[in-house]
Amino acid sequence: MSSMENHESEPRAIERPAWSTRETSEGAQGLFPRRITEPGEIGRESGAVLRLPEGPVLDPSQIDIDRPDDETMIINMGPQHPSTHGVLRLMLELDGEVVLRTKSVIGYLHTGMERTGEDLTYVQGATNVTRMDYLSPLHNELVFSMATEALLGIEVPPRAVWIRTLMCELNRVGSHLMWMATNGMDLGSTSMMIYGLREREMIMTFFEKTTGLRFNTNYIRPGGVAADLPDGWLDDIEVICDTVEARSFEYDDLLTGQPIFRERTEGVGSLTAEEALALGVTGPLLRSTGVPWDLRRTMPYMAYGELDFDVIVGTYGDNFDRYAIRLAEIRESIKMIRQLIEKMPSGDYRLQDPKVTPPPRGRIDTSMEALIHHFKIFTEGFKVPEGEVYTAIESPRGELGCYIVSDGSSKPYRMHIRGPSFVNLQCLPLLLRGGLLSDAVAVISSVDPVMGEVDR
Amino acid sequence: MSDASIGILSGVPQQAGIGVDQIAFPSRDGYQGLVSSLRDSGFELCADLCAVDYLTHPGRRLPDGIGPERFEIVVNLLSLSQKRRLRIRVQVPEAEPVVDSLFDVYPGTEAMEREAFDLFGIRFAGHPDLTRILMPEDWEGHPLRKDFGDGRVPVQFKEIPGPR
Amino acid sequence: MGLEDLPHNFLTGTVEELVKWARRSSVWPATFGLACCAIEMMAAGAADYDLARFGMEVFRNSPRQADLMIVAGRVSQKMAPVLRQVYDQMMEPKWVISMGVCASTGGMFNNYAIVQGVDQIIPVDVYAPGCPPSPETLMHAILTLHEKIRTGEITKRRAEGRPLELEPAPSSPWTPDVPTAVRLGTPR
Amino acid sequence: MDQYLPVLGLLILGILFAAGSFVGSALLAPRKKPSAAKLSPYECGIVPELDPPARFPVRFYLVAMMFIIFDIEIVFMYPFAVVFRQLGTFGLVEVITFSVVVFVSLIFLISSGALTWGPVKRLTRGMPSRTSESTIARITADPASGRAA
Repeated sequence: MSSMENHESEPRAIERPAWSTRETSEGAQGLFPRRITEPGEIGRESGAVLRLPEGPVLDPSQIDIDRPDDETMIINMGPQHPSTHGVLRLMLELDGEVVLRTKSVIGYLHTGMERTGEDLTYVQGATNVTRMDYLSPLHNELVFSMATEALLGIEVPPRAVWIRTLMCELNRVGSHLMWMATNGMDLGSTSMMIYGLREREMIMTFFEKTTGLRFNTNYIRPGGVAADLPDGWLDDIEVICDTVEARSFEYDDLLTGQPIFRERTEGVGSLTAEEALALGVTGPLLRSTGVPWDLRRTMPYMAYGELDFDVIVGTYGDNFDRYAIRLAEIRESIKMIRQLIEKMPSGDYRLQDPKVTPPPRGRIDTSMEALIHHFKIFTEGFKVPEGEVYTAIESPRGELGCYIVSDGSSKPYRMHIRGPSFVNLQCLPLLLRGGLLSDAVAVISSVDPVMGEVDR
Repeated sequence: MSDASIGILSGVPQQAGIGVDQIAFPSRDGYQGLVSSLRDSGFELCADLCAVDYLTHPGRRLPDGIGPERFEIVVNLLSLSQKRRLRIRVQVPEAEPVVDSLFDVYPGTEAMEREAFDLFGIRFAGHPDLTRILMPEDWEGHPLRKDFGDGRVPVQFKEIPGPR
Repeated sequence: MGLEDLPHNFLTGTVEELVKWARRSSVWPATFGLACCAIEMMAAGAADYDLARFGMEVFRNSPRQADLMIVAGRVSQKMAPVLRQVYDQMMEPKWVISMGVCASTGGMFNNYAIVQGVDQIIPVDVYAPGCPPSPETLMHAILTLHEKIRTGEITKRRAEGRPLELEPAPSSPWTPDVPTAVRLGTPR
Repeated sequence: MDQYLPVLGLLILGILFAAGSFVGSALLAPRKKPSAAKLSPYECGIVPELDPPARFPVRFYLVAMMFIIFDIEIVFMYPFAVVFRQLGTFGLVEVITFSVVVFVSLIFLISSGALTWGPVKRLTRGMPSRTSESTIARITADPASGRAA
């Protein structure tokens, strides 16, 4: 571990950026109100980001900031912390309780998934990708399968398209319920945690019934869906929709009725539209600033073209807006699920092309050709023509993109996943600046980062 | 395709990608200029920036006039007003893997460029804080390069797949 | 003389049983939620699969007040020193459940970034299989640990080695002491 | 003499309790010497290279001072509460003047901004009260064009 002494001895490959001595418009990190700072400075955000080596926790006096009163202290809101939603570490520069600058240190859950993705065939790829964003795993599988199908140039049968949309919307409701739970817990209402997880259990049992696992299911595969919907799925989903919709109004009264909740969310962590666009923020964070950008509406994929739903847009871009957006999106998703149930087409749930879809187990014993297909697909995998493609869908956290380069073999040559949380985390220093430490807790939970997707 | 971006892209070799994608191949020094002019012409959001190592797959489809190099920086721009995507692929030679940083054009690419530096070793000139982001500070080597051994612990019942 | 030097005899027999029973029925877990298994651990702690029935009502976040560390998720190379530090800072007696295959053996990620099994860093008492282990599996692991506490020694008479200094490539991984016979099956 | 018997009893009890806890922990605590990691401060898992900052901003000490004010006030209230019937109005006036004097220092502390910890950036002042429905706008897909704005 790089202790303090050998930090200086090993030649610093990169010279220290001279941000500390450069005169920013905010003077020597003085606390001027935000409206004096010109947009350029905000865009650059060197004012709010603490650019330090993340190794040791430094003493402020050692990083030669010319602050008149060296009362600021740099503390760690480290990887093992109850309210950092996983293993995110924040190096916070505090003046008493007020957060001045932040550096979000990530990588504590780096699993090398993009490297593992290069060693797995396209058939196995979804199992690796589904473990990235573990709150909405079906979205990862969907974006990987859509990218593979785009490379193969194949069309998925209509029933598979509608089943995929149905499962993804259910997954979105589950992910937003988990967010409501942890956001409530962070702001002190443990009962919200229990309610949120109780509703989510109903969706988990439906996933277990359909796919066999509660999540990380590998249910959406290139070429369609792993299995058809179980019988009796119709009234399961109706029960879920009615219960969750009725209870979402209960959560609304539980939370917005509380002065503590309103005090800690209204006006806290506010973001403006041009800052969000400059930082590449997408999803509920971008919509909370008033930009009506939802990939399901503007670039419809799967069955979203035929569904009637509203895009929810906020006004102030603060925590309360993001809470209201996610709550309303739960209701929108339920509205969509109800439409999906009525118009669910019949037919086969998987592409009948033997090169891509393995034959059903029963037929292997009888026909030799089925056995050969089965053997080839599961050992070596199907070959994907050479080329590269970038597909993007709207996951509960923002634009989830998958960039695959294929060299004609049966394993992706390069598989990169654009994680929405990875980019959304960059607006943390901007949102935390000038707020209290307890506001930092509320803002981290309202940005809703999932560390599996951030660190990949 | 708004006429502004057609004019900008006219000088740059292009290629049609799969589906509706459109790909541009600027040279390394014209890269930052092109991206900033594209941003002014309507591409408000830079969705993604990643690097690709083409060590063991040199023969890839490139428009004529573009020499294939080992590394490639892939930038995905997104235009909210025109609902359009554009992909920019820049060739980066192995001898001198340095590219201009997009931080001044899109501050959102800071973390993505740090990840490209961390996993591939491609340096970005003008980046405010080019340090490792995912790997530990004192890690040697860049893991996603094709010649970096994949650190696989030999499993008893499986032959050891050598580095590809 | 500490508790562990208590001689095994007629007089102190029931005291040991009492101490072990007390410890077994109020084991407070320190959340070490890393990845997908953390979500299953939360689901196990919530209303449907309530962990409070086993005396684990509250998830202590600081290691100073926790007895049990549930390593829930894959441990990356950058996280290993943090894991070791938090384990060292936990109060004696302490136990470890390695939840999920990624924590137990590195799981499907056999690559440069993941520590292939958390028992290379800290001694583990119970391994919970599954990816992610469903809340029932986690509860079975917890009950197995309760059995181990109830039937095991009063304090783990551990090999008196100094805490493992984590060099980059641990030449001889810390060989955990062989756990005393753990009776599986339906705990009483 | 018998007046001071309860004081003596209290003293003995105090000493017994203090000594008892030390002996108990010496008896039952594990004898293993705590490792360096256990003695170091808990930094959310990060191995701290430097000891934590010694200098803390003044605000923290002001809060400590406020506690001391109330603490002393309570300490003097206890004996008064025991005998306040015998003291009659004289005792009452005495205690009121005492607490007013102590209260003045509290007023000074609050006026000098000891409790204003609020963040620099607060938008709530002058923000209209809103509900979770009023703060969001819904953009429906206008059926005419089939594609919303």
